Amino acid sequence: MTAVRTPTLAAAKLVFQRDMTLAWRRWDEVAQPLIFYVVVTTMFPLATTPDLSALREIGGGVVWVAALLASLLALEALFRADVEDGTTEQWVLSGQPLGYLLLAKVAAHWVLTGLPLVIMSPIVGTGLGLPTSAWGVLMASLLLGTGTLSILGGIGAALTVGVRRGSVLLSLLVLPLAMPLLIFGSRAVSMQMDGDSPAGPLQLLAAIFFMALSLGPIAMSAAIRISVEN
Amino acid sequence: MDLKEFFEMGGYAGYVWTSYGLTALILLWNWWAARRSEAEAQTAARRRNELALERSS
Amino acid sequence: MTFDGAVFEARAINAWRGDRHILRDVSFSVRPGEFLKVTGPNGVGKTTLLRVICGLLPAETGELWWRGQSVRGRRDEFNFELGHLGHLNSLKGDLTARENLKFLAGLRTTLTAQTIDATLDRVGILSRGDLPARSLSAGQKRRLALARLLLADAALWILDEPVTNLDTAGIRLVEELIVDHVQNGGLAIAAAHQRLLDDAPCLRRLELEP
Amino acid sequence: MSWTWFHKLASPPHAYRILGSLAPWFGWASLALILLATWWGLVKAPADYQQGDGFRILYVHAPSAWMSMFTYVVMAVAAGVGLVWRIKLAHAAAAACAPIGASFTFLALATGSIWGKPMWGTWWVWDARLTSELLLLFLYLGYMALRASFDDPQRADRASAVLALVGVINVPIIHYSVNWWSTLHQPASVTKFDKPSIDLAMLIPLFLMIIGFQLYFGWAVSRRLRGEILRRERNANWLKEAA
Repeated sequence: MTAVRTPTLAAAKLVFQRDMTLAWRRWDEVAQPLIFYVVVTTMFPLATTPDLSALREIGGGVVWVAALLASLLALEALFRADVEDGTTEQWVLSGQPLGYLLLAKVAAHWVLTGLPLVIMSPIVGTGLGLPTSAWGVLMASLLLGTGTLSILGGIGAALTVGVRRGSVLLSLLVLPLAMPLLIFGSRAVSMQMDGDSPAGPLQLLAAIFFMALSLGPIAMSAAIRISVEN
Repeated sequence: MDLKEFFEMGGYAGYVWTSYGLTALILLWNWWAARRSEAEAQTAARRRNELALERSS
Repeated sequence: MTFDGAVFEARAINAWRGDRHILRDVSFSVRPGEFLKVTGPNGVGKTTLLRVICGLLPAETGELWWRGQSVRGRRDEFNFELGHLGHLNSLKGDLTARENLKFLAGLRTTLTAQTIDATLDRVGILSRGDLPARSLSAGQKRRLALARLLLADAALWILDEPVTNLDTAGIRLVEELIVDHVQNGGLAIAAAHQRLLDDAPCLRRLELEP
Repeated sequence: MSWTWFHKLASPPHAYRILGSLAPWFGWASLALILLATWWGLVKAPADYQQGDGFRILYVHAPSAWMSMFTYVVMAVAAGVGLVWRIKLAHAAAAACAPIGASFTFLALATGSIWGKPMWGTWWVWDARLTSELLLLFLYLGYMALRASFDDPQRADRASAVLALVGVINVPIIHYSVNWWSTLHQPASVTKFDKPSIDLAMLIPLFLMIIGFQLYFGWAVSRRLRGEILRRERNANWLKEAA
């Protein structure tokens, strides 16, 4: 038997495929963050006012906060099962650059949880009085924002995978780091609604996303290596 | 400048003295906490040394 | 794959677990065709040693050498030649046996359906190939993990208690696999407290003492 | 190039001893400077023409705000050095920085809020600097919480180092985003005063205080670092003398 070493890209694709296959068999778990997202946004009209023109003022911010919390909630268990059953150990030992494998996993996770949030957001936004003209910006900003958050959360999840009470800790670690996303994202939406060009904050979101994309895998692989030690 | 005027801080006494008092408090807390942390580490190290001695004998 | 000059060496490894100095200046070398059995009572550091070799646990001091070069800085290259079977089987219960191999062993080497089937056959669970790993017995899961090890096509095997959960036939299988591997010029290091290849000519022992 | 001096310096017993003899110098110097700056700031410096004596809070607020950022950067650099070159002493330094930095951040927040009351008429204003400080406090708290959640100090060191590095890359982004955000939203309550126009007589005590705080930081880090070194040292014989 002569073995051909798997190219890194193919290996990353396998990780992605595997998570998709697993999610397909556990679709109920995948749906939970989305339901959470809708439920949280429902709370705001109930807590404040049903007046759509008043809700409009905070609509973009509410959608953004709810999306951040929902994807963070989903990130908590990102690496847990794989670390517990020893899969991550084998990834570390695969001879492949660990960062890319982890990025593939995060990408799969984003497709399963982040993307549905983005797609759902116009519907949720409508309930909060966001006009159709703001849909595009809302979705674009969430697309970039949830992507970045998945990477940031991936780092946090990798750090907290082996510790007690990891879920609260994860929020404490990741939410402060995610504040710029929230600021730029929700401002982009309200600027669009005010008739200003949202290009500035969107570009900043994109810049942050690409920075996270390039540096995130390094941090994630360092964190996972620490987590598999015991 | 007389002392009373000084303590009144031009009507801002409450704010100014609270700030400085708080600063003193934080600096003192740091002082105390740093000493305590060092002392704790020393005690722990001594205990570990004793244990190691017991084990080797 | 050529195993010429594939000597593995550990030089003066020192490792700690919490406050305990577990490995004290452990040195040894393994050559192609040799099977090193690490023995010693529980808690003596067998697993620690194997994890240090895999780089899953940092050593305080000491160095690992592979093919005449220090492993430091060339981890990924070394890892590619290293096959690891730990306490955990690294299986996903929701995936079938075939999928488990495809998604995990496939990360290292490009697999075809035939190689997967041949390997499943070799470890005696071909008929279970399309069952979810969840529904396999403990021994069958261990066999599936062995299949993953075989597919890795590594020069150096690191086996931590490889015969756990295996019946007599399973133990014989592990012995055969190890002998095959070292006879083809491979190297194997295993921690075991059961009998394992105790009379084989390729066997060398490393006794860890508390 | 010879690195022996460095390794010698970074070796735990050496560092432990050197820090022990450095600490009192830092301590007394900082005490003297802080007292001098306090006197200068409270008595000698003239009152601000708009804010009167209220501006004197600046002398504790600004240095603590400065120290909160400075300490975070020092912590992240130490963590990075520890992670890359596997130097325990650097990890120990990062561990020593965190509580000190957090306390300075808290102080900056508290004094800023107290200062805000006469300035803006409310205890809290979402202005850029206070908001940044608040987020920095969250970063410190997260760092310390992560560190505390590991039993093994080595793992705690490296995990928190990763976080500190991610954090320090984020700090400028947070800072920038918060500034940008606050220019878009005018604070609800209008500032009662302009920024204090600082003249030199007002500046001197500020510099004295900053240097005093830096020295104080040096003292506190030395003290804590000694403890952290002892915690990380496992068997060495020198512990007998040290303890």
